[in-house]
Amino acid sequence: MSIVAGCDVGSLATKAVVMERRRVLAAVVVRSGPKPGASARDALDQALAQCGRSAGDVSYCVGTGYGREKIAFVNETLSEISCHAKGARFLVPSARSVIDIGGQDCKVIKLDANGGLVKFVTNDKCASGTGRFLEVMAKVMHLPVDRLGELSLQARDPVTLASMCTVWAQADIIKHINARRPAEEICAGINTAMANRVAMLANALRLENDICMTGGVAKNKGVVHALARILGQRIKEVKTLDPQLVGALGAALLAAEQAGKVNRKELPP
Amino acid sequence: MITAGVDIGSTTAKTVILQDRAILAAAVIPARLDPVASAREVMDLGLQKAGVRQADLQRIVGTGYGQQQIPFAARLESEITCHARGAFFHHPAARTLIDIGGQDAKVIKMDARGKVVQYSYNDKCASGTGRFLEIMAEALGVGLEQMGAAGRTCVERLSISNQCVIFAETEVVSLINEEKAVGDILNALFRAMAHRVASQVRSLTVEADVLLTGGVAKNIGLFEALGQSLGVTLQTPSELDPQLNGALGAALLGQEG
Amino acid sequence: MTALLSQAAQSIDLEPLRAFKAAGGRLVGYTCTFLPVEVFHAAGLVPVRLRGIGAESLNIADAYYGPFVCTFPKALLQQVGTHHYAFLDGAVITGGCDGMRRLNECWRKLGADIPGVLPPWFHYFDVPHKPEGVALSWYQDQVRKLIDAVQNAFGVRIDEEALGRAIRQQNRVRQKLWDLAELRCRRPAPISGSEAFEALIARNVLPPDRYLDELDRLLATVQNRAVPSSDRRRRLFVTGSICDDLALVQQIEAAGAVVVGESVCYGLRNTCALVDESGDPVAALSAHYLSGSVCPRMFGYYAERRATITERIRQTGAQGVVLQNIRFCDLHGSENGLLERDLEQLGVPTLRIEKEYGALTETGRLRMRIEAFLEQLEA
Amino acid sequence: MRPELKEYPLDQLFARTFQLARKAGRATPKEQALLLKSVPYVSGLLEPMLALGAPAITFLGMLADYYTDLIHAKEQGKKVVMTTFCFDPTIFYAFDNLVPVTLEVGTVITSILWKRGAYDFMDFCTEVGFSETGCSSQRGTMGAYLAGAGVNIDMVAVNMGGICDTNSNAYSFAAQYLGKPFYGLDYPAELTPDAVRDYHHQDYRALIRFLETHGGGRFDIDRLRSLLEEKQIQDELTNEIEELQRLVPNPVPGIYHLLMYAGRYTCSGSPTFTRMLREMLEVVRVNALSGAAGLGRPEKCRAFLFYIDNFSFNVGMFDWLARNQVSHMGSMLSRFFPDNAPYRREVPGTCYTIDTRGLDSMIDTLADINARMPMTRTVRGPYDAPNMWLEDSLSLAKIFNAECCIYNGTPGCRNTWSNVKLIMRDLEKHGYPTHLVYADAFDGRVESWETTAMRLDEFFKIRGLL
Repeated sequence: MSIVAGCDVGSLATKAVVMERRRVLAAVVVRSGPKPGASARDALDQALAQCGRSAGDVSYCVGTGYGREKIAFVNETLSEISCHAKGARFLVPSARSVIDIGGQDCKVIKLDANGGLVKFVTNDKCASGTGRFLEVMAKVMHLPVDRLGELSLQARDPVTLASMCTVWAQADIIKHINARRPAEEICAGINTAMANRVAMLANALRLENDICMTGGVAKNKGVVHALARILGQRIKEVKTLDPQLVGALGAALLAAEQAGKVNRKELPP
Repeated sequence: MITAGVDIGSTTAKTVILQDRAILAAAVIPARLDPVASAREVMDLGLQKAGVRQADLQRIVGTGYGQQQIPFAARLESEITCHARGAFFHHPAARTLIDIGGQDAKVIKMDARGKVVQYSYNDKCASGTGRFLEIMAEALGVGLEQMGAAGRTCVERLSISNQCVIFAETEVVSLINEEKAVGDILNALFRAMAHRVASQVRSLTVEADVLLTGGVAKNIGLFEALGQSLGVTLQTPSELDPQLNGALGAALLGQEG
Repeated sequence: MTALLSQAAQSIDLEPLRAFKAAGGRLVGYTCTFLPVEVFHAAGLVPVRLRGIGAESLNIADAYYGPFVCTFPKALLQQVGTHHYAFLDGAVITGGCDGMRRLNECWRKLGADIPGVLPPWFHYFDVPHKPEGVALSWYQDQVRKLIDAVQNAFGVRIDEEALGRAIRQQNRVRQKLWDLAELRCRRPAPISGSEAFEALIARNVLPPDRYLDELDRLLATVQNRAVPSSDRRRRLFVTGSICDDLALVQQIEAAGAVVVGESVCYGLRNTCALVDESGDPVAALSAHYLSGSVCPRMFGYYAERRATITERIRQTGAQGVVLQNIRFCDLHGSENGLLERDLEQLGVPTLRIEKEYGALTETGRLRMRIEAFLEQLEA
Repeated sequence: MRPELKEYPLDQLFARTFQLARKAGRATPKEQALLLKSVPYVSGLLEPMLALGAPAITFLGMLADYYTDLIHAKEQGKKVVMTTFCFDPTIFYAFDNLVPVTLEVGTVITSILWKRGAYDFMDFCTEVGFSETGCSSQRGTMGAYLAGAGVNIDMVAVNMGGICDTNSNAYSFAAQYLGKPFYGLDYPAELTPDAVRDYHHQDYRALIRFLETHGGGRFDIDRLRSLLEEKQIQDELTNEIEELQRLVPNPVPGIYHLLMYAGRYTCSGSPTFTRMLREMLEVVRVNALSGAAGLGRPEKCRAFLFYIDNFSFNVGMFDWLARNQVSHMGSMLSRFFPDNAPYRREVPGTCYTIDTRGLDSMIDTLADINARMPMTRTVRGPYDAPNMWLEDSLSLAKIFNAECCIYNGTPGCRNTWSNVKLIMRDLEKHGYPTHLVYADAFDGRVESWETTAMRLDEFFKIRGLL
């Protein structure tokens, strides 16, 4: 039985999704190594092993992400924007807007009723609306980054970060640490600062409901809640799949579409 | 007289203990989340190395980002004053001092008696600070200690231009994705950082001797790139770990009352 | 494609300029679209529009300019400070925007610190921020002052006849550039955007005679070029802040698009109309150069600029518009915001890009945006 | 911007706040406490203002009237003109149907009074397409007017090109975004040549025609004369205060600068503004007679701010200077160059004269005043040219016996950030220790006040000033 695959080589993590008839067979996240081609190979091999298939079974593969040009085995490459839009619509069919926050990029995508790409914006100005911002802040807090979200939900009086700049905000955090503010309040301040920045991008597009959030940062409940509050709109969470995998999922879905076209062409009339 | 200088920075905590004008002991530890704990820990380590008790210290002078958090400091002095004092002690001919710390880069101009004439901090954007190198080392998976030697020369001349640390990191990731050699990427990073610092020094006009201190002074790749960008031969303390300069200055100020 | 046009677009150091200089000719650098270059042509000088291309760092410029300033004047100052413009016999600074007008002070101070980087003649050309009323007569006075200053500095005479000749020659250039623009409107376009952009940039830096020859050659080649019957490439239009960055157009085209027109400094901007060849040449030049439809530095004339740009987009049949600006260029940054709103209302998709100047741009991030925009246009 | 913010009209909140503050100024302490409770948005800064006594209370009342007029403009059939701080508003008051609103003043008030500062409005500007790196002093309230959370403006009239692109650009954006007519007075790079003077005069007349055309109102010559006569009195009072400022110690409280220039930007020619100046002069005279410093403590040092003096969030800069016993010797914002100013001798031939003999002379006067507004005069040409930034700073620092200079501004200011490093070098050469603040005077997110204050501490200590 032929299967399709999507592979998303990001700056920090490489993701692979293997699908069969619009059903996810396997999904894998590995840390991006120094060679994006090798990371992609590794991710896909692991995913194939997970579902007991071999590379020969893959009829079509789409690559995306920063390192997409270096993936040797893909049939086609597409931008992260298209892949995230596709993946998000699959998981949340009512989605008209996608906010994807990856390691070094923040993308806000607007879709039409059929899921067609209408417009998108990305962070050109400032890196503070990206996953890296959270990572750097978590490091200053001596916390693993995935703790920022849950901790911040317990905050009563979040701190305000004076600076938006990823680097200068660290000095702010240290100031709050020195002032002995509880960790959860600082975490909440970090998440709110991040959400404010993302909201500015999102508002520029005048987002329509439903909003779906993807990318690693979508796992941070603190950011998601803050963002919903600032936007005054509900954010639909991706529940059935790790939100980090949405780009790879979209790539696999686009691969399936392409495979379908190719197959139809090959069939005799 | 025995005095101590304690410098609580954003990434490390340092102490120097002096007896009169001789260094009894020095210590460096990574900064803890709680600066009070950092201060206590580095002080204890210093005392242990020097073989003296805190009660033997006649004066403790604090400096650095976390100076307010040193509970036992009798006096606080700005980093600028401490660095200038430290530099004058081990390199009296220095007229320009560049100190690159974790969060900022300082340029200090001094007269023949070691008095601060003028000083400046780096322009907004941290691409000329120690934190920049730390983030890049992490992105490249190279240890901070090894990166200097690894990027000392380049085979292919790459360029990294973004002044935002995070965007610069994206450039590094792009270069990694293009499968460029780590040494060449490092070399490009050093040049980029050296250019930032050099323009800061130029704003105050350069006067020899130019001394470089701070943890990054130990990074040979950067050290050479900065010297080249400025067109001068840089000096760095030979007897002293260059990141101890601030703590040394603080201890000396303690000696002077 | 002609090798010279291509070279001129990508380098500061050019053979025709060297040859001109070696033969005793004199070169004057300038910085802005609002300067009537015919004045220099009439004086037998070659005006060279200054560029910052090739600046790899700003380690000199950053010591003069503060942070929060656009990297274009900085890159330019860096090239000056590294002796790339040592061949200039003079320079004219124009108050195009705050960042550019401060090049006046920054360059002079740099000249005091680094010997040999300040040309012997250094002139400030004051351009009003509106095209009408008292501003127009002020501008005419400035042109007359410029003529006097050039005459005094270089010991030349600029009379009406010489000005008339220069105007006629530049009108020929304008006419040919419009011919080129028309070729690009064809579907499919017989010339790539990169190739056309080279010709546009080269206009700003080559001696006019040489340039006309090259342009003729290019036009002849393109007119006779065989084109495929169909072209799936998306047609894009580029506008926004100063751009002499060929790499940007190349990158857009590498992603599978064709750039069919642009409204940027160094591009077609000020060639919208021909200069009146009858009557007082100073008045004619002033009426032409002091225009509200060229640059957002002319505050309050957005409607005129929008009209010009939308008309050109319509002519070129562009399917999408790239609105680019250099970081800290608020004039174009804001104008791009208005254009984004207004063009999308007209059904023209736009992509806004903010970047550093030229080589200082990080291209990986840019590529993803351009590719995604093309995918958006496909959908 | 948070959706709920669009529901509260900003200028109505200002009007209500200042009306209450005026009442609080006249109330007993108990009543005052009660009243302050009913202005929940203010961050407790009204209290220190009230503590300043009569002039500050008059100031609050003046702003109450200013914003009350603004919110009632439409129902009274008047037109609202959006304008900038460096534009003298007298001409609007000379019309029978124009009400001005000055964005920068609103931004300062918003960032001082509101708990969240002016961030939401700033960010809203970015959301609708205005450049994020544009000057925060306009963005701070422009967002409210763009979002419809402020009075509907009818036209825009500003001092523009030649002085500050980012400022002109903001107003031109607002006019375009809202679809309103725009007029900008243009300024050549020089100040004193006859041709330039002529340019100012002609351009100003075209402005009046613009206001007539788009406002449809009548320009009243008698009203203009009385406004200018009042202005003359205001200039004299200001000059007396500034003359006294030369004393050591300086008897003028630093915060007075803020009240004086904010008054001038909004209420030039109004009798209330005159009253405030009289009340100030009284306090200053008492201080001078008793040899007391306006600081309220002994004076240790005198600083001249060669750009802006306010600081977002709070009145941190004024506060810091006072606490550290440093006299505030003025900023670029507080100098207007009338021909009887104490510093006129240092800047000969560059001041304006109020001439009320006829209509033409009055219009010329207005044009001359406008051409000398803060920034309009000082940063229009090369900083080292005659009568420009360096000369002005040196002459003011000298006449007021300043011992050091401080640059405090906003990253949006391309004009000053493009040559501040150069002017610093020159000021140092002239013997003035000079400090560069990297903060944004209107946006606390650029550098925290704590960091700014720490750097100030360091500067005054290391350079041996304190």
